[in-house]
Amino acid sequence: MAASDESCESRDVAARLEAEALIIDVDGFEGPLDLLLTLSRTQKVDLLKISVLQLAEQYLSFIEKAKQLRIELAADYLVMAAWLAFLKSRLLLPPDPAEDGPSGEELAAHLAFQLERLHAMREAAAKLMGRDQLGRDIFARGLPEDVTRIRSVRYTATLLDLMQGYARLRTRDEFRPYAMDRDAVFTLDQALEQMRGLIRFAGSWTDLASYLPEGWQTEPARRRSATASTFAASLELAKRGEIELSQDETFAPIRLRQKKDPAHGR
Amino acid sequence: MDADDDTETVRESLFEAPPMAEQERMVEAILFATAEPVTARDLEARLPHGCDVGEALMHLRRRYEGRGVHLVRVGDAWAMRTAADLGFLMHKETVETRKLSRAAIETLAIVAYHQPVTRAEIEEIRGVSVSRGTIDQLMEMEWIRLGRRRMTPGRPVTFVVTETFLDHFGLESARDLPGLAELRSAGLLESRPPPSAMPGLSGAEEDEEDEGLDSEDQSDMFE
Amino acid sequence: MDADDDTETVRESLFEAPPMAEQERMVEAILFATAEPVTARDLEARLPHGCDVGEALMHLRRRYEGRGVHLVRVGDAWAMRTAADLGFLMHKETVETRKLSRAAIETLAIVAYHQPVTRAEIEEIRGVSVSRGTIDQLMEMEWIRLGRRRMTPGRPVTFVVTETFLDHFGLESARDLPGLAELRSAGLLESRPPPSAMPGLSGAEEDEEDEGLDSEDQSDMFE
Repeated sequence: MAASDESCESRDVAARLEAEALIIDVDGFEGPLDLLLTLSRTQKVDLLKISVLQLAEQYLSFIEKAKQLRIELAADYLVMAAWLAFLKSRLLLPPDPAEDGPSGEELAAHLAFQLERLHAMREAAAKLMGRDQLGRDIFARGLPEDVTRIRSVRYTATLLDLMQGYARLRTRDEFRPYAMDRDAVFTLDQALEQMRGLIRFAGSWTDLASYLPEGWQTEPARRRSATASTFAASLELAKRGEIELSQDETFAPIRLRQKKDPAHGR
Repeated sequence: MDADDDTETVRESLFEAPPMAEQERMVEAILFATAEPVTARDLEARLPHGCDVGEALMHLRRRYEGRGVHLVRVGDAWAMRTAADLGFLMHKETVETRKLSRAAIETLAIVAYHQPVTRAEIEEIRGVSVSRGTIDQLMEMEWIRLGRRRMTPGRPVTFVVTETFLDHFGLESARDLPGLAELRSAGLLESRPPPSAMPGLSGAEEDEEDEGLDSEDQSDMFE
Repeated sequence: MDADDDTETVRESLFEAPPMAEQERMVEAILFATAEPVTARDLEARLPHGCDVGEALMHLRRRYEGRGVHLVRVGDAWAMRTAADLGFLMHKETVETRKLSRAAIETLAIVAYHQPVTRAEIEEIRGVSVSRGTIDQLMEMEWIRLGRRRMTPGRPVTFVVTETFLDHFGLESARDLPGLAELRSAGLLESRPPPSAMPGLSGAEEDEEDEGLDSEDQSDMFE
């Protein structure tokens, strides 16, 4: 009993040392899955047989340690920690029959699968890069022929050219005024016209929004355009001294009323 | 050679395919002249009518067995390449290639082994978001390209490896990737959906995950 | 004679030159891969010690006699060249490739993204008139072709992209072209229009190929 306690403790110590070593190059990890994979290697067993519970504990102690050392961890490491804590509780507590969802074992199995798959992909990548490569171990013809130079031109373009060409057009469109769809544009002139007709009835403060013309109040594109030009028109009318504008605070409704004694009588 | 023979030869060359030995020479010349792999279809189009490109290629391949230069297959195309064991002689020819980042190498391997694969799937396998630069770099090197869109909600684009990739790594086809069969039989190439209540990790591909490094890029791409 | 033979053997083993067949392979690979003709002295410097370059070259030259490729002497250097009588096969390699003009690329892009599209629509999107030559060039390259006539007044012809186009760009279908949001996330669309900063707009940015031109161009601006 004592002996096993001792070995348990020494394993803990070893694990803590490992964790500290890991913390030193926390920047070297590519996310929580990578860190978990490294931790699982220290268990030195088949990835399929790793104890996910033990792994979760190692990860949590790693995070704990990092917190103590005031090392800032990216949020996804903390999300993973929270999830592993949840997993741990599912694995340790007897299943609650009232609770839905996958069992702790299912979750653990999937995590083991993900780790094994990532590990396999790492190995596959290494094997791939270990192959004889063109331009390094294998070589193509160094002197392509130019026997008969027939002057025919073949035009070519890459997908990148195509996408950039299209992107260029589309970006320009976003700022191209003359491409506007007239149907959805309420012009400044129209707005002035509309407001002139209405302000003489605006003896008291009324919301600018109520000046939006019929049919321009709901559809978003039309409403946006009408709001913009009505607002611009109201500024123009205020400048001419025909109306007064007021707004209680930022983003509050803009209200307007006819100026009682217009400077320039019309 | 008398006049009759001459006429015979002319007629043959007009109406019949050249002898196989000649076809082999032609294929040899074309493949030697180019640095890029040439498809069997292109070869066919360039040889006189009636040539059997497949057979000529087989003859040629056998002829170069064990030589300093080999005939290799790259997808649907063919190319002459130096024998790998002589690479040590070629230091002068070696081109310094940009060193790929670990992320790029892993992403490349995932595309190769899981193709066609979406960006979300790559991210799920690596457990981190794939930076914009990584995909761009691999596309620019022409090692990966866009594949068919996935017929799932959002119709995400997929990535597949290219012939240039096969050529670079001396693969006849993507089926010849090292260890492919083992990985498949171990079920490691399956896209296994995570159990439903799996947040964080599996959620890395979902847009709700705001904590991801590049979550903005992701959502742009997949929303 | 016996003594002579012994000396010969000792010398050979000292220099450890590879067997002649191996030397020939090496010369073959070097001449194949090097961009310029190689002098015998260069070859000697690149081969292992004790190689007999002259003899290896003679063997190689004999091996390629009557083949589609020859070993030829160029000044005091050596190179592999395709046989002169097969020059007629080489014309494809000498085709000059030139980048498509910007006008052509933009026109092509519009056809690809908006097909079927009329010439007037292309002009509306590009904001300039499309020259006859640009359309002709793309038709000649077999990258675009005539589609169905539009059922609108005047029944204008439309343009669509071809199989050849998809082949060239490695696309399975025109629907596999990345959408606007994807272009943007790939950094290809640098300037982000202000409205996109507002929430709930991402759907509107998705480039739906089959959506009408007119309504679509505006939506970014006002939605």
